[in-house]
Order: sequence, then structure tokens, then C-alpha cells
Amino acid sequence: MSFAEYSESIAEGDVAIIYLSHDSMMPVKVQRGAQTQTRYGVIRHSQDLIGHKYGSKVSCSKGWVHVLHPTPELWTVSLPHRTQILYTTDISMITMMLELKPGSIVCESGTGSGSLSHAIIRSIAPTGHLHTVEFHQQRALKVQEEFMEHRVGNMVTVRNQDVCKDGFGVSGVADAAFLDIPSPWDAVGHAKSALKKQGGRVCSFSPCIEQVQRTCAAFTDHGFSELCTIEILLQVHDVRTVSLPVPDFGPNSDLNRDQKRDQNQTQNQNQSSPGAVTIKTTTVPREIPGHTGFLTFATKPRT
Amino acid sequence: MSFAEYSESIAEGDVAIIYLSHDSMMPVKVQRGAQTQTRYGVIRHSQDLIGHKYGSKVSCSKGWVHVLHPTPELWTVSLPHRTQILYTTDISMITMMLELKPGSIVCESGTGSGSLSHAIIRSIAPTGHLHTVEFHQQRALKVQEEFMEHRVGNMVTVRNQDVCKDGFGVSGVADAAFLDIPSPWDAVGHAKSALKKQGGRVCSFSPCIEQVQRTCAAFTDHGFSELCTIEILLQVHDVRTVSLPVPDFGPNSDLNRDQKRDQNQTQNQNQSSPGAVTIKTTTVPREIPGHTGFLTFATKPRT
Amino acid sequence: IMADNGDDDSQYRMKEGDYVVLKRGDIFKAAQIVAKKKVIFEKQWFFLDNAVGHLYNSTFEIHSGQLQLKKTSDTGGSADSKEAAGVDNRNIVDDGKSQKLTRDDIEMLKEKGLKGQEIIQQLIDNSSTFKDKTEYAQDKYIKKKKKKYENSVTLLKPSCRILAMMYHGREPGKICHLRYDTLAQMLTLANIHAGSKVVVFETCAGLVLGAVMERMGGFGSVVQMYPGGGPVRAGVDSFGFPAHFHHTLHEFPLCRVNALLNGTLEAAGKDPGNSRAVQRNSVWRPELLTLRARSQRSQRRGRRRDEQEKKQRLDERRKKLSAAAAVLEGRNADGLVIASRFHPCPVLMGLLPLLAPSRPFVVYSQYKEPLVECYSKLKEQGGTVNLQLTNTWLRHYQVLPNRTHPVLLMSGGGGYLLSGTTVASGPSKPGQSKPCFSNCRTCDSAV
Amino acid sequence: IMADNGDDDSQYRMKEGDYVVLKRGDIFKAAQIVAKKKVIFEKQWFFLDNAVGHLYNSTFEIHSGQLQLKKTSDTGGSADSKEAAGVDNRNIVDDGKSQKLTRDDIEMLKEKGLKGQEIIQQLIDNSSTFKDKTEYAQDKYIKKKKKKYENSVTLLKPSCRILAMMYHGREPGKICHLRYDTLAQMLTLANIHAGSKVVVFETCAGLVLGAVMERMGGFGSVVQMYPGGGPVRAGVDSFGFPAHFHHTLHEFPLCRVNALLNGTLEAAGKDPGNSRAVQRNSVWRPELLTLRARSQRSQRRGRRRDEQEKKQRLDERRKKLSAAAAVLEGRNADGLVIASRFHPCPVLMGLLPLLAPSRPFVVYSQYKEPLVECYSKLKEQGGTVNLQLTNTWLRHYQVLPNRTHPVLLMSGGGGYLLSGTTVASGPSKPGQSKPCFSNCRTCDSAV
Repeated sequence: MSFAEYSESIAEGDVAIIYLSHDSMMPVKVQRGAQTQTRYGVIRHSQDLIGHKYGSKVSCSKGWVHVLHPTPELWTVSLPHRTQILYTTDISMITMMLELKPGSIVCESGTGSGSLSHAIIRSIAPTGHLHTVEFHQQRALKVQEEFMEHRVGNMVTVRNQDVCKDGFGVSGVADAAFLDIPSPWDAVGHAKSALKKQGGRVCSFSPCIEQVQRTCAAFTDHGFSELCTIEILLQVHDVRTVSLPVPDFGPNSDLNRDQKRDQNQTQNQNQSSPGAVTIKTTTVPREIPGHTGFLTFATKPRT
Repeated sequence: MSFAEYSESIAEGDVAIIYLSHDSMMPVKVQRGAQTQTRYGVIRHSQDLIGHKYGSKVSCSKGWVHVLHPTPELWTVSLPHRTQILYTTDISMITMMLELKPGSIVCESGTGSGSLSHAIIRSIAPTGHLHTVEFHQQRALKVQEEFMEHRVGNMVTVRNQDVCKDGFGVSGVADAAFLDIPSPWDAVGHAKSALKKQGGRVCSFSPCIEQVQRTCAAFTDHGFSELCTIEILLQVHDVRTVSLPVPDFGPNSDLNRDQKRDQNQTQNQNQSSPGAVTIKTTTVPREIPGHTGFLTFATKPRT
Repeated sequence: IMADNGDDDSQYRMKEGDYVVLKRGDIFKAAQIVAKKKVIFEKQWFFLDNAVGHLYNSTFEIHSGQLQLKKTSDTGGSADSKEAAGVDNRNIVDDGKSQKLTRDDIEMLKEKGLKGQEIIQQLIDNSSTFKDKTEYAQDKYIKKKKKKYENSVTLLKPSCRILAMMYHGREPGKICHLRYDTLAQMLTLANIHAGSKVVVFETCAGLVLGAVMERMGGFGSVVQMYPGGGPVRAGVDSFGFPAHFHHTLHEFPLCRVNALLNGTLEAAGKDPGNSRAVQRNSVWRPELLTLRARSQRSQRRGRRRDEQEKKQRLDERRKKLSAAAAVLEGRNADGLVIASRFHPCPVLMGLLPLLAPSRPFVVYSQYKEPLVECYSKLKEQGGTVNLQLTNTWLRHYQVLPNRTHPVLLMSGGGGYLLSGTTVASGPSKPGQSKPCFSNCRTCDSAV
Repeated sequence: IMADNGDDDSQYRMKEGDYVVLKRGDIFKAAQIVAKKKVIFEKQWFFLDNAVGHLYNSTFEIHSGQLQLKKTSDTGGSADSKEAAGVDNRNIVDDGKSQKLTRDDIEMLKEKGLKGQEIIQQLIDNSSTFKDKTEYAQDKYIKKKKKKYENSVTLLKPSCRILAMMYHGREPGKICHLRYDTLAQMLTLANIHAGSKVVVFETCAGLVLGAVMERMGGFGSVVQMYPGGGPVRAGVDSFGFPAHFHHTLHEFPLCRVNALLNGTLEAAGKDPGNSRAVQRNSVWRPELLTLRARSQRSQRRGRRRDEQEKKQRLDERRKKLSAAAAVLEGRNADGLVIASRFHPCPVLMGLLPLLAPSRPFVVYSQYKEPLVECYSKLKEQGGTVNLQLTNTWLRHYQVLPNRTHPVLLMSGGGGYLLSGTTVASGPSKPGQSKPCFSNCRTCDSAV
């Protein structure tokens, strides 16, 4: 197992994702003799995990779970939050718009909980490298440890420094740079010098429009071009079967109503009870994330 | 006919809406002996309109059209544009959030092409009054003329002045005020003094976020409360029937495929041609209005 | 602030019996001012008696279950106590020592008589990490603390705006998840205005009916179509309409619509359809009852349920029925508004014949698919133009210096609308096929 | 700008035969640099010959059909010439006299050698109403004038980002209206990365296939499943991948999938299914052909279509088929990406058995309903977890001093995605019913 390469079977030392339900997954470090408690009962690593294939079903005392091979996307929904994190919807857009691919050299700050970092490493492996800068020392140490556990440590360098003061610690090597810090405008110059002289792409993520305005001004001042600010929101559709009652318009309309019911039945609808039709539909959750942040992209010209 | 009261039949002097198609309607001033050209042929007012019922079908040489009773909503989609106008989606929200109802006294600026004005008058009729201020003289005259033609002239006063300098021309009488001007912050004080001392509601419409920021600051400075900035966008769904081909997975799967087709057929799908299923779905137009403006609402406290 | 120059303020002051809406932050609750009647709001109980005589929009503190007018200076938005947010929380170390105030300190502040908001401000001032929290975390912190310490409440005059927001926030299930901006669209799309004749079918607790009545301002007439045993409109009471508004309101049972359209309503007399419907459809019980209705009922309750009373009620119902029938039978209604938990397609098809030609209708559904069916049916059947299937997308913004952004949580779905305009069907040119069945009735009868 | 300190710039310079993307404003077009070959872009024709040796991202002016490097200073965003917009156009009187430059003046400017952008700036400077126009109207004005006078073009190195935006803007019908942000989601949801084995079925002109190949960087293998007579992937050429990328690409006909899964592929030998499929499904013709393929074909063209050539091609195809079959028959693919004009449900059901357990799949459809059907089918059948039906909502912002707002026009629909993860099916506890048929095959055979 590695976060950048699939394996068939679960081995000791792997990090596996225990899938309980769509909104409940937990990462587990597989260790001989260890046990993990879930709401469906205990998982014994030696018997239930090691040597089994990824994707297997594990029977517990109160039900069963599936063990999944880790991916950056599963990690994003199951990682321990130490900060606000970036989610897959934004990450997808960042990856495409920064033109990441195997071999890309990327700079990132702040590392935070490492949600984006894992996705970047996956995309630039096996020949690329991520230089990620985290201001907060404990967090820098913790994420470094995770990269090792996830067997991607060789493709990433974590630096514990202030990107606004000290930059990314590299110069003229990066194809892309990403900023998720309170004052990105202070780091635009550093991003510029970290990027290759032939040019490159940069992205800044900010929740507030004032941050976007200052950052765009800084990009322009530093000669960046192709400025583009976007926002992307995910809409999840829950598939549901609902029953809609059919009202009674009175005795004289029996013929009429029967006709209607016939038509209803031919149109993907089954009569579940007298006076009601069942339809398949989708609903959106009552409250959804309405804003994560603005993504501003720019191209560094040749310097 | 009046824009605030329904009539059954078309009379001389009425303004009727000729409905050609969903995105093609034209207002027509009904005059004995007059004719109107449409793409389906000519409409002769004396024979085809006067005395006929609203909603009638008029046969022309190349097809037929419907004649509809005017409403503020039909007016909004058929009026002659002299400015950018407000559309029904925003208008609906403005009407509800300003708590307009019969008897309300409302101030508005600028009048523009009168799209919102007609909707306001409809909602506050027969006992309310609209004071609308338009900077541009020709426009003020034109809209005044339209109000008369639409038989709502008695419920509206048009003033040709600069609201930022001269205010609304009334003081302490309004239940609600609406601003759609480049620098609403300059008119917030005037809106405040136009509103009743017991309080009232105010709305400002602005396309740019910087305008919103300055306007919110002005509202706060003037003691307004319950500040609320929203954006509302309409999504239109076009109902379509589409045919999706079913691919061929090869000879050995005939049984399998037939089963699938059977299931498809029970699920609202008809086989239109061999190897294809027909579904009913909706699509959104390729390009849609992505922004009209921000609506900022506030409550004027008792003064 | 209550001293002013003798203007007519009476309509702006709260009286006993008035319907009001309690507000704290984004939380609303409808209530009626009844002497010595306890209300429960956000897990606190109190009496509204002291509100009488005060102006609407006044904010009160709750002290020992009694309202006490708050000084105006502290009435303010919930965002007030936000300091410049850290946006990033990279400096936060969670050592559990961030709050310098102890529980005893807080109890002391309370005893000193500090108000909820003041206590929260104290907590913020004494939190070493608050300033470094991300804005999202600051929000969460304030909300949590507010829930614990805030004890002020504002009393609002009810309106469609406030009640629609209240229902959407508190009990969306009761109003078929109809969001307030969608309701706003319905009222304009149906061209609701004074003096018209509007047919309403809703199972939204009376919110939609009340919204229509508010827009009509007591001019014209409204017919509420109802399924089952009787109309449900508890929500209408919350609007606190003057009595004369109710004279414009009629009710008519869905199960008699066919009889009405066939001209057999009189013959049907004893109304077997109605009682059958009662059995078939579950009857919705109004949760709120007007004070008057309740006291009348309690008088009646006892054992005396004799024949005479039954007959009286039947007579009353019959009278109501024929009054409503008189309004409807011209088939010349000016607007049709549907928002129900029923399948919209048969409802729309059943009620459309009641409209005059060239009149708007609008149908709400929480789901898109049934409206697609409606749309196809109408297209096939003819008699309508200007059909549009839509939904709206509503976004709130936080506008604060250096912290402006769309609100982090938004409502997922506000439901869907199908709107259109009726037309009469005339002679169509050969080759231009646009079949028309049911609505022919409409135009014929309306002549 | 071309003089620099001897770094290895060769990969950043355009060579003959390179695939490039022409860009003007938001308009893109893919092209190949071929000596003396005319390209047509925005109704102008010109030769790309002069681009050779210049750096990617260079902007050129078009003069007499030839590219001429532009000085860097004028390369800039399209928003440059916007002045403070009037926001309101209340002062505009349309008297037709707002433009002070006459047609003759403009012709003179052109003759003087002024560039397009300079002419537009002159037009703006000489318009008495421009400053008072609303921003929307200013935009429209500039766009109109640009179309008429602009003559610069930027040459970009192709990438998934640029090609996805190009197809979406120019020919959305060719890529099933797949919007670029939706494609971006697909690539992450399917965890596309170097070294994996990915199955792709698309009818998006090769854009999706190219996007997958770009993300794999020539490591691992991709199998393109194709309907009808042969794989369509003209769009892949536009990516300009190095030759070795193509060694990782295999192709396999959909109509042989059942044979593959049943182990009867060898027996089927002569491939009747394939030819039948050719007849049944309309064959898509690639619009762009690589230079090499084209010249080979023209050599072949003549009269010599003899038996030997036919046999050769058949052999080649058989070799390809068995190579692809060898990749697939372990049923241990690491990812599955579907984006086609076909009904997604049978496609997904047919290809899912090719995946190993614990591997992601993603299906695109322009319409929601077919994916709802997919979702229900998968739920009923089992063998997958983490199912999610989504779409994304993409908004662009104009960020300019005092004129910041969401862009006035947005894309309506970007399509829908169904994504999930395969699992092996094991013994399920009694009472916990989760039936599983088809995917059992997957896990058994993968042992």
C-alpha cells in the first residue's frame, strides 16, 4: 500500500480505510495483534485484515464493514482535522487548473491537515516532488509523520517556516504553487521566485472577497497573467423513492381518475397504496456547504 | 384592462400582450382600425381584438397567436428596454422582503424602464402609492406616459430629479424604499427620511460587491438594522425527450441485454429504436444569467 | 424612545390578543399575546403580558419569566462581537486553558445582573484563542455561547416574510419544504393582487393561503380547496389579519370539484363523497387553534353532543359550500396557486378548469419529476401557454469589513415551480395541430 | 525576452509538428504547426510557420497571413481597456453621434499600422458615451469591436485544462456537454495516477481519454473501450503526447466484453460480433488525423486495396485485441471512467466486472435520470460502496477595483456524475440483506 500506488492485499503497516457508511469512514493503521473498535464491533487486525484483499468485507459482532485501499479522496473524508481542510471538489479544480501531472514540481503553503498535499502527491508521483510549508510546528511534524506512514515521504519535503517571510525554501524549480494562507498577497512574490523561470501556474484559495481583491492586485503587480477567480460548489443528490397521494375529486370522476392512474403507472410509477403513486426522485440535503473559498488562478510569465 | 385589475374582454385603448412563443411576446396598444404585424401575419385590431376575450386565439395568415391580458410579469418580458431592467425573480424577492401589500406607500429610484414599478403598483393597489424618482428626463416622461396607458397613473407619482441630491420628494410617509442607482450610499439618508418614523423596510440593488459594502456601511451608520444581503438566481428547466443508445456487449450477452431492456422499459422508458431507450429529462440552457445583482435589505428603526 | 409627538401609534403597539413573532438571532416563533399564558421559546419559558402597550420590533430581556424592555443601544446584529478573524488558526494550541474566566466568575457576572450578550462579550474578551480562530470557528463559538447565555427576545409584527422564514427554519416538513424565495416567486407568478378571485390548494399549514390573503389585503375573494375532512389553516391565524379579511375567504372540498364542474353539486346534496374522503385521506389536525375557537370548543365539549348541534353544523357547512360554489361556478377565477404534498398533476388538471382564460397559475412541488409530468400533460392537452419549469437558487452574504463572503451554509433545495397562463382555444389552422380537450370547457362556460 | 542564460529551453520552444492551441480572449482552437499549412481561426487565415523556435505562450500579431511576435507590453487581459463603468446608463442619449471617429479615420489608423487593440482603445477614447455605459454594455461594446479589429493570437502548449475549456466553449456537443470542472472531478474521483491500469469508455472525441493519459504521464496502462468500428480519439492527438505515451494505450471493442468475461474470446476468433456492431452503430469519423497517419493513408489510397492488405490489417487488429485482452482478463483494473452518449446504466454494468475490488469508478452523464437508474441498480445489486450522485456548480468572478462581481453569464449545466468504489462480497450476517450477483465474478476471478 501507498497513497500513490495500489496493492492487492492488506499488509502490516498499511493504512486502511474502514468503510462504515457513506459519511462514516475511519483510517486504521494495520498492526499485528492490534484491534479497532467500530460501532459494528471489534476488528482484529491479524485475523480480519492482514493478508486479506482490499475491498473485503469484515464481519463484526454487530454487522460488517468494508476495508478499502486508501486514496487521497478517502483520506480527505476520514483524516483527523487539525485545521479547516480542502475538499475533493476544490482539490479537483486546483489539480486540473494547476496542470499537475506526473513529474510536476509543486509548492504548497500551508500544509494544514494535508488533505490537498496527498492529492497533489498522488498526481505528481512517481517523478514529481511537493515542497510544502507549514507555519505551525506540531502540524508540520504530524503531517510529515503521516507522509511516511502513507509511503509517499520520498516525494515530499515539509518545511516548518513562515512562507510570507521565508518563502518556500526553493527557487526557480516549481511548475505550480498553491497558497492557502490568511494573507496570500504577502507570499505572491515568494511563489513567483519558487516557480521556474520559464513560467508556471499558481493558485490562491481564500474565503473572503477582500483577500481575493488584494491577491489579484498582487498577482498583477508581479506580472502574472491569465487571472481567473472561480468558485465551485458540490451538489449531492440523494436518490429517494417517495409516495405522492392522489386526491379525490369526487364520485363523478372515477373514469377520469382511473385514466390518470393508468398513465401514471406507465410513467415510472407504481401504485404503492390506493390513492398514491410512487416516484423515484432525488433530493438535496436541507443544508449544504454554501461557500468554501474563492480559487484564484494565474500564470507566471517567463522571467 | 388595467395593470392592477383584470378585465374579461379587450377594449379600445387597452394594452394587450401578443403571445407568439415563450420568448417572444409583444405589447400592443389596441386601437380601432389599427393593424399589427407579427411573424405569423397581420392582426387587425377591430376584427381580431376589440370585443374578444383575453386569452383568445387570433388566426393570422401564417399561423396563430394568443392575446393575453397584461400583467406586470408579462410586461417585464415584453417591455421596450430603455435601461437594464429588473426581472421577475429579483422583483418577487424584493416584493416579499419589503413586505409590500395593498395600501403600502413605496419610494423607488431609479424608475428606469419601469419593470419593477409596475410590479410594485400591482402589489400595493388599490389603496397604496408609489413615489418613483428618475434622473433621466426623457425616461421619466416616457414611463409616466406608460403608467397612464396602463391605467395605474393614479397610484404613482413620477419625479424627475436626482435622488442622491434631492431625495424622493416625500418625507415620513413611506413603508418601503427601493434603490437601484450607482451610488446607493448617497441616497440612504434620503430613504431614511422618506420612510415613516415608525420604521419601514428598504432594499438596495447593486451589481458590484464594493457597492454592497459601502451601502451596508451607510445603512449601519444611519441606524438601520436586520441587514441582509442576498442573491437569487433563476434556473429554468427545459423538458426534453432524449434517446440514449444502448451499446452492444457481444453475442453472448443477449439474455443479459434483454433483461436490461425489460427493466428499462418498466422504468419510464420506451424503446424508440432497436438499441436505444427514450427518457424524459430536463436540461438547463447552455448559458444562463449568472448574476443580476446583490439585494441588500434593511429595517429602518423607529426614529 | 416611546415619547414622541402624538402621532397615531396605536397600530404599531402590541395589544392583548395580537399575534406576534418571537425572534432571537435567526430563530423565529409565532405566538399570541394572551394574559398569563406561558410561552416556551428556545427552551426558556416566559409570559408575554408585559409586551402589551410596547411597540412592535421592541427587544426584551427575560427576567424570572417576565419581559423587560431592553435599552436600545444593545439591540444589534449577531455579528457585532466578531473581532478581526484569524482566517487561519495556525497559532491555536488546544491546551484547554484558553478561557480565563472560571465558572464561578461567570456565575458572579450573572448575579451582578449582566445580560446574556454582555456575558458573551466577557467570554470573548477573556478567551486567549478567540482572535486566532477562523471566522467559521468564531461563529460556532458565539452561537454556542449565545444558546447558553442569551436571554433577549424581539417581538415582531407577523408578515409573510417573517412567517415564511420562520416555517422554513423551524418546520420545513409542515410546509412541504417550500422556501421563502420560492413562495415569493409564486405570489408574483400568479399575479396575486387586490380585487382578484384566487383559488388556493395547499397543504403548507396555511402559510401559502395567508401569503395570498396578505397580498390581497382584504379585497377580492380567495377559495381554499381542501382535501379530506376540512381546511387546515392554522398558519393563517399567525398572520393576525383583521376580521374583515376572513370574510373574503371561502372553502371548498376537492371531492366536490367534479360535481361542481358537472353541474351536479346540488343533486349530490347529502355529500357522500365528502365523508368518504374523510375516511380515505388522513385528516391533518391544526396544531394552533385560535383562542376563540378553543374556548368555544371547551364550552361545547361536555356530554351534550346531540342531534341538533350536528344538524346546525351540517347546515353551516352546506351554507359555506354553496357560498364557495357560487364563487367558483362561473369558472372565471383569476389565479390558481397549488402547493401540496399531493401529486401535483391530478390536482392541477382538476382545478385548471376553474380559471378564466388568460389567467396565471403556479404549482409548487418539492420534487422536479412530478412537475415534468405536469408539463408534458399540459403540452399534450393544450389550453395553456407560457409554461415554465423553474427553481431558484438563494444565497446569503456576510458583508463585513475584510470578511465579506457568501454564507458558509446554504439551503439545499427550495423546491420547483411550474407556472403558465391559461388560454381559450379557438379555431386552429389546419396543419397546426394543438389539441385541446379539457380547457374547452373553461372557455365555453366562461362566455 | 528570448535572450537568457543558456537554460535548457528546448522543451519550451515550438517545433514543427508540435500541437498547439491558438487563443484569443476566451476563444481557443487546437492546431498543429505544419510548414506552409493554412489555419483558419476566428474567420482569419494565417500560417503558423513563424511560430517555430519561439516560446510557448508567445503572442503574435497576424500580418498578411503571417505571425509576427508581439512586444510583451501589449499582452494583457481583455479587461484592460475598461474604464470606471457608469453602472447606470441614465445619462446616455442615443443620438447616433457618440462615436467621433469616422470610418475613414479608422481606415487611416489601420493604414498607419495600428494594432487591433490600439484601434479599439482609440474607438473607446473617441466614444462620448462609453464611460457612461453600464459595465455590461461596455463589455458588449469591447467584444464587438474586438471581433472586428483584434488580430493577435497567443500560442499555448496544450494541456487538459486548455483542451477541456476549448471543447466546452467551441463544440460542447462533441464532448457530451462535459464541462471542464466536471472532468476535473472525474479524474480525482477515479484516482487517476501514474502506474495504474485504467479502463476508459468515452464518446467525448478523446478528451477524456487524453485527460486520463496526461494524468498517468506514460506510466501504467489505459484501455479504451470502444463501440462500433473503431476507437475515436482525435482529441488525444491535440494533447501532443510524446510517442511513448501511446505504447501504454490499448483498445478493446465493447462488443467483445461478454466474450472476454465468459472466457470465449479466443473461440470467437473471426469476430462476427465486431462486424455486426460496425453495421449497427454509426461509426464516428475522427475529424483530426495526425499528420503521419494521413500521409500513410494517402500512400495507401490508390487502387491497391488487395487481399493482402486486408489480411494485414486484420492481423494487426487481432494482435491489438489480444494485447488489450491480456490487460483486461485479470479483471483487476484500478479505475473505470465512463463518459458517453450511451445509456450509462448498461455500460457501467457491463464494465464494472473488469475492476478489482476497492477501486473507484466514475460515470458521467449529461442527464440526471439515467444516473439515478444506475444508482438504484447498483444499490440493488451490491458490490459497490461510497456511491454518490453529484453535480458541480461553477462560477467565475470579475475581480476589478470597484467592479467586483460574479460574471454575468454562467454555464447552465455541467452534467452529472455517479461515483463509487467496488468491494468484494463476503459472507453477510443473516438479517443484513445486501444481495450481490454480478460482482461476485469479479472477486472470484481476481483471486
